Amino acid sequence: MFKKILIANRGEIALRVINTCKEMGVKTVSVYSEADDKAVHVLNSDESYFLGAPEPSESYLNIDKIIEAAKKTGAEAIHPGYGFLAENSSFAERCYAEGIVFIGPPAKVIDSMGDKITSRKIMNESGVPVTPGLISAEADHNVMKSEAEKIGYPVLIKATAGGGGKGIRVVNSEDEMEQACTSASREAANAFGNGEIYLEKFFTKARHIEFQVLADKHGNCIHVLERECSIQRRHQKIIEETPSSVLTPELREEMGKAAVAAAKAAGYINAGTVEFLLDENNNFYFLEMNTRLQVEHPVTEMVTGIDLVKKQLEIAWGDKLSITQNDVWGRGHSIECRIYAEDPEKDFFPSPGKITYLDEPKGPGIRNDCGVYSGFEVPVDYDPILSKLVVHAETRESAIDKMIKALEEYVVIGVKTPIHFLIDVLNSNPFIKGEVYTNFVEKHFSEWKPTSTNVDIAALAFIIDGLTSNGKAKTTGTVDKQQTPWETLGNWR
Amino acid sequence: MFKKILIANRGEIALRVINTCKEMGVKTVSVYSEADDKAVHVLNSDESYFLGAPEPSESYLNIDKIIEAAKKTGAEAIHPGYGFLAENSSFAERCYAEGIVFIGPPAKVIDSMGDKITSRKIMNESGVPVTPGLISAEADHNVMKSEAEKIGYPVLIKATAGGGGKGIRVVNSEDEMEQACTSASREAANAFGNGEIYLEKFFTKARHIEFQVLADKHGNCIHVLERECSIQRRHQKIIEETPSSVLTPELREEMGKAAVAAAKAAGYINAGTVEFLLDENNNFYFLEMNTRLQVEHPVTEMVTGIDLVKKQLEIAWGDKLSITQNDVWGRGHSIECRIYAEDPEKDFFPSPGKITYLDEPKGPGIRNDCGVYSGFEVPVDYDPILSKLVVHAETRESAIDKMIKALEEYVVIGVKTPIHFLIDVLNSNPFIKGEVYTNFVEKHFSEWKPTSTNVDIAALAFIIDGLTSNGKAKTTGTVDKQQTPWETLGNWR
Amino acid sequence: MGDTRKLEVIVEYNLLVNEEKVSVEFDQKQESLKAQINEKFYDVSFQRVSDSRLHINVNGQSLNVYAGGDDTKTVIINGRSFEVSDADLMEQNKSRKKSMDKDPTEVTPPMPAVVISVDVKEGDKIEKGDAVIVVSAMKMENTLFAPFSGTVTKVNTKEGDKVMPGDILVDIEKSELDE
Amino acid sequence: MGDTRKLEVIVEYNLLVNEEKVSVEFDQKQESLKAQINEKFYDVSFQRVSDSRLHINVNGQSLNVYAGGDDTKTVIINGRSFEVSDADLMEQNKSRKKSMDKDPTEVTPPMPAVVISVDVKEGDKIEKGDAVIVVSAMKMENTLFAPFSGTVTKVNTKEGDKVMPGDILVDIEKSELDE
Repeated sequence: MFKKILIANRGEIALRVINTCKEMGVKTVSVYSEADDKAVHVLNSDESYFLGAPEPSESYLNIDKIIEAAKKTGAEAIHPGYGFLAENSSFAERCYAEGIVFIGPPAKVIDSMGDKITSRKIMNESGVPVTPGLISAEADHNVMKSEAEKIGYPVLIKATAGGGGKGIRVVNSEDEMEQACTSASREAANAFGNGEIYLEKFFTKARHIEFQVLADKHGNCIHVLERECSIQRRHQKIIEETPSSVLTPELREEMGKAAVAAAKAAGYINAGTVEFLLDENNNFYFLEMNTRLQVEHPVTEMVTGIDLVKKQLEIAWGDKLSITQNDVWGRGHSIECRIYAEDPEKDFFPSPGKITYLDEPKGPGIRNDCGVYSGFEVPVDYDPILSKLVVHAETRESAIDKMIKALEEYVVIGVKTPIHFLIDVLNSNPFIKGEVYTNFVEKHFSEWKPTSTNVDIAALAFIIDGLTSNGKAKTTGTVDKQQTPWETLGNWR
Repeated sequence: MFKKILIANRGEIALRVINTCKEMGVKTVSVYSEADDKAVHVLNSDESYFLGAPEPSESYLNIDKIIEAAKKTGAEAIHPGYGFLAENSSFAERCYAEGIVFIGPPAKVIDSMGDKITSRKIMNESGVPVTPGLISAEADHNVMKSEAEKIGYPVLIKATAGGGGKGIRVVNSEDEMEQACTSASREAANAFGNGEIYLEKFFTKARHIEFQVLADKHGNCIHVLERECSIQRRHQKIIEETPSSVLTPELREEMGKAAVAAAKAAGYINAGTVEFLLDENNNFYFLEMNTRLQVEHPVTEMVTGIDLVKKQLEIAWGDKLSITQNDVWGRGHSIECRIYAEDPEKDFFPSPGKITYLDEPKGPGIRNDCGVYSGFEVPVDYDPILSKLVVHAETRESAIDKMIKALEEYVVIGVKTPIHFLIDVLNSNPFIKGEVYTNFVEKHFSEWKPTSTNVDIAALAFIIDGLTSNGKAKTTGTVDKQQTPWETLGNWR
Repeated sequence: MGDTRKLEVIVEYNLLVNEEKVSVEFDQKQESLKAQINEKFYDVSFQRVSDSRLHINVNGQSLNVYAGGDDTKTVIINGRSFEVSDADLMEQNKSRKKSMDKDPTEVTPPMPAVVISVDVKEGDKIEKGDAVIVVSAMKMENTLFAPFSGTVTKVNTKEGDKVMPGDILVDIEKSELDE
Repeated sequence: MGDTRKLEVIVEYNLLVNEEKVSVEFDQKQESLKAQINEKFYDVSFQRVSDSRLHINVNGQSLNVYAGGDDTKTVIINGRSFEVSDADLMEQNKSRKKSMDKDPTEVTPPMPAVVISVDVKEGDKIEKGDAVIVVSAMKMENTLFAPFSGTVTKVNTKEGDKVMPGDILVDIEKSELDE
C-alpha cells in the first residue's frame, strides 16, 4: 500500500479521506490556502503544505502548486476528493506524467465522462438509454430554441463540464432561453473553466437514482447498490438515501447491470457513479457519470458496510477487488442530509461567517462527516458545505425518525443552516410516503417559512440567557443566587 | 407502544435508552439525585424527577421514590438499564404490583438467575454444563477450604448476588481463604444488599464468551451471536468484541443453542445474556445469566444492525419477535473499549473529578456512548464509567486500527482515564493475535507504565501553551504577535 | 391554582422573535420564574449548562435551548432557530440605523462576497433593474440590480474585490424623471 | 544547516514531565520556535485552535496537543497523557508542601471517598498494618491501614462521611516501641 498520499481538497471530504488513511497506516499530506490554516484537514493530517491565497486558482485549483507539494513531501499518490480538481483530466494527466498515482480513473475516462456530450454518445452506442436532447455543445441560442421546440418545454440548459448543480438552468419558455444560456455558461466558465453548454429534456416528475460502481485495473467491475437523490434545491442534492423506496429487486438488478455496462463502456477504473433519471413509468435514462467519490457516498457505506475510500486506495494501488457482486447486499436504510451554511428562507443563499457554537448530534447509527468546529470561520471562497449528517436504521421509517431526532439535536450558531427546513421535509407526508421527485422542493416547499411553534419559549430563553449570563465564561456557568431582576435587567419597568 | 416510560438509571445507559425512545416516539422520564442535576440523562429526557441525596439508597436504589416518580409522571413502564435496580427482583415485583411494566424478565427469573447457586442448579438440570464448584452458598470458611482442596487452587470466591466484578476474590492458597471470604462478602453486602458467597473453580487460561439472547412473551427465543469479553481488570470487562476470533461456525452454533436452551430453561423473557467460560480445549461452561441489557451490548448492535433497546421495548409491550434465528447474522467486526475515570498506573483506581475538557473521537464506524461532557463533575457516588467507545469495521484487523485511531483522538482532561493503557493493549501482539484470556491484563500488563515517547513534545507543548495563553478565553485564540519571551515567561534566565 | 398565577414582582419585556412582537411579563425567583405571554402562563425553572447552553423546564417539559449573539440573539430549540431581540432596546438604537433602513436603494452585497464582474462604468446612464454588478459567494452568483434609474457617478470596486454588506459598490445619481 | 541550529535568544526551562526532568532551551519568534532538548533540536511552529487545543508542527510533523490545568498541566498527545510542571517553580513551592510529603504516615483517603466502616475507636491499641478504616469511591472499596503501631487518640470521621485526600481520619499516637 502507499506509504503517503496527498489530498488535494479541503474540509469534510479531505478529513473523510484522512480518517481512512489513518486506519490503513497511510500518512497524509494536506494542502491549504490562507483561508484554511485552521481547517479540519490541516489539523488532522500528518503534514500540511501551504498553497497560497484563498482564491481556488491560487490554491486548490492550482495544479502546479499541488504537484510541487506532492513532490516536496514525497507523496506517492493524490486523492482529489470531489469538486476542485477531482474531474479535471489535465490534472490526472499531469499526475501520471510526474509519476504520481491519481486516485481515480484514467485521464481519458474523465475526459469522455466529464464531457456530457461524449458520455451521452458512448452510452447511446453501448445500449444504455440516455435522456432526449442535444448530442453536441451549442453556443447559438437559436439552435437551442429550435431543439427545445422539438422535444418540448421545459428543457434544461446544462454545462457540458462539471457538476454540483452549477451551470444549470431550467428553461420553461422561449423568452427565457437567452438569459439562461448566458448565465449558465458564465457560471460554468467560472466554476469549471469551460463555458460550453447543451440542452436536454427536463423531466418535471422524475427521480434521480444513481448507482455506485467499483472497477479495478484487472477488468472486474461491480455495482454497490443505488442511491435515491431526488430531493434537490437549485439542482443540488440535499437529501439522499438508500435503498430507493421504488426500486423492486428486479428493477434494481436491471439498473445495476446498466450501471456496470456503462462503467465498462467508459473503460472505467476506481470508484464512480452512474446517474440515472427514473420517470413515472419506471423508464430510466443515463444522465451522467461522476468520475470520483460522491458527496453522498456515506449512505452506501452505511448499508453495505464497505469503506469506499479504502476501496479507492486499494484499486489505485493495483489490488484486485476483494469482493464480487454477490458479496454486495444492503442492510437497513440510510439517509444523508447535507448541512450547508445557507439560509433556507432566502432561497438557500449562502451564509458564510464564524461558527460561534457547534453541537453535533450523537448516538447509535448517527454519523456526521463534519468539516467545521466551534470557532471556525467558514470561508467565503468555497462551497458552503459544513457537514453531512448520515443515519442508519433497520427500516426507512426508523431512519427518518432517527434523522429528525439528530437534526433536532444539531446546534449551529453563527451561520444560517437548513436544519429547520430539513426537519420539516422529513416530517412531510410526501417524503414519508417516498413520493420524492426532482421537483420535490419546488412543489412542496417553495413557500417554506419557519414554523412559529416555540416562539414563546424562544422569548423566555432570551430572557433567561440574559439573567444567567454572569455565569458565562466559566466552563459550566452557575446562576448567582443573589441576583434580583433589578440588578440584571437592563430594561424593566 | 408505550407513550411514556421512566428510566431508573443515570449517565450513558440512561441516555442510550432515551435515544431509542426518542426515535420510537416514546416520551421519557429521567430520575436523578442531587449529584446529577446536570447529568446527560436529565438534560436529554422529556421530563425529569428529583429523587434525593446522592447516596444510591436515597436515589437510584430507592424503590419507593422511583415508583412514586413513575406514578406522578404517568410513566407506563420502567427501563432499569444495568446496575442499580436492574437485577433486583423485588423492584420488578413491585412494578408488577403497581401496574407498571418492568422492561426486563419476570421477577422470579431475576431471582433464580440472580442467585448464582439457583441458576447453576437449573442449568445443570437442563443439560447446560456449569463450572466445577459449590452448588450452595457457604458461610463456613472451612467448608470453602475443603471444597477448594477438592477441585484444586486457584478458586474463585463469588457473591451469589450481583455482578460487575464486585464481591469476587481469587484465592490461590488456603491461607488467603479467610480474608478473601470476609472482604468479598462485605463488598457484596454493600453493593447488592446480600453478602452470601460461594466457591467455584478459577480457570487461569480461559475465555469469557457470552451470548446475547432475545425472548418474547410468546415462546420465541433466539440468540444474537456472541461477545468475547475476556479482557478484564479487577474482574470487570474493559474490552469486548464480536465476533470472537476462536469461535468456528460449528462452535458458535453449539454455544448459541446452549444459550437458547439456558434462556428457555430459565423461562426467560426480554433481552438477556448467557455467559460462558471457554477453556483451552474449547469446552464451555455456563457461568451466569445476566437478566438485563449488558454494558457491552453495542458491539452486538454494530455487527447485527439490531437495536437491542428497541427490541426490549417491543418485547415488554407484548410484541412478537419480528426476527427469527435465520435473520440474525453478523457483518464485519466490532470492538468496545470502556472509558472509566480511573488511573491505569495505580491499579485502575477510580479518579472522580470535573471534566474540564472533552473531545470525543468521530468518524465513520465510530460510536461513543458517552455519559459526560466538558464541564461535568463526575460524581464520586457512582460507577466511574464515562463512556463506551465502539468501532465497527470490515475485519478485526481494521477494527483494531480504527479503535487505536479513535483512542488517539479521544481527549479527556480533568480525570484520569485508561486511554493510553487501552492503546497499548490494542497494539500488543497477544491482542492482535486474538490470544485473549481472562488473565490477559495480569499476564501481559500488570507492570504497565506509560510509554515515554513524545516526552520532549509534551515539554514543548507545555511551553507553547504558556506562550499563547493570552489567546485563551476567546473562542479561538490567536497569538499576540507583539509578545516576546521576556513578557510572557515567568521563569527565564 | 389562582394564587400561583399572580405575578408578584413584574418585569416586562417587549421582544422581537423572528420579527414577531412578543410581550413577556415575568417574576423571577432565583432559578425559576413565572411568566405571562399574552394569555398564557408559564412556570419555568432553568439552569445554565455552558456558555451557550441552557436547560429549562417549562410547565413540566424539559428542553435544551441554545443562545448566542449580543443584541440580537440566535436562540435554537429542537433544531429550530429564532432571532430574538429586545424591541425597546432596538427602538432606542433605531435613529442611528434609520438612514440605512429607510433607503434600501444602494448597490451593496447581501453578504460577504467577491466581485465577479462590474457591468457599468462612470457616466453610464442606467435604468432601474439593470444588472450593475455580479458578486459571488461560496461559488454562487448573485446579480445586484440598479435600485432606480440614473447616472453612475462612481464605481467603488473592481473584479476580484472582496466586499461586505454595507459597502456601496456603485454610486448612482437619480435621474429627475424617477422622482 | 549549522547556522539555523544556533539559538539566538535563549530561554531555559527546567520541566518535570511525568516526574522525569526535561531541560528545554529555546528561542521564540512569533508563531514558531527553535528548541534544544538534550542533544536534540526541534523546529516548531504552532497555533492555538481553542482554549485547550494547540496545533503544532514539530520538525515537519503535524500534531494536535491538548493542555489543561494551572501549575501542573495535563498535556495530551495522541491519546497519551503527560503531567508537566515547571521544576524551578515547584522547587520554590516545595517548602510549603514539605511537611506533608515528608510524613506519609497519616490515615487519609487517596481520593474523594465515602467512609464505609471505622474499625477502631479512641483508646484502641493498634499494630502497624492493621485495617483502620474502609472507604469507598465509585463503588470500589479501599482499606486504609495503620502507618505505624500506637494508640488511637481520636477518630475524626464516621460511617457515611464524605472525605477528601488530606483529611486526617484517625489520630494515632506512636508507641515508644516503634520509634
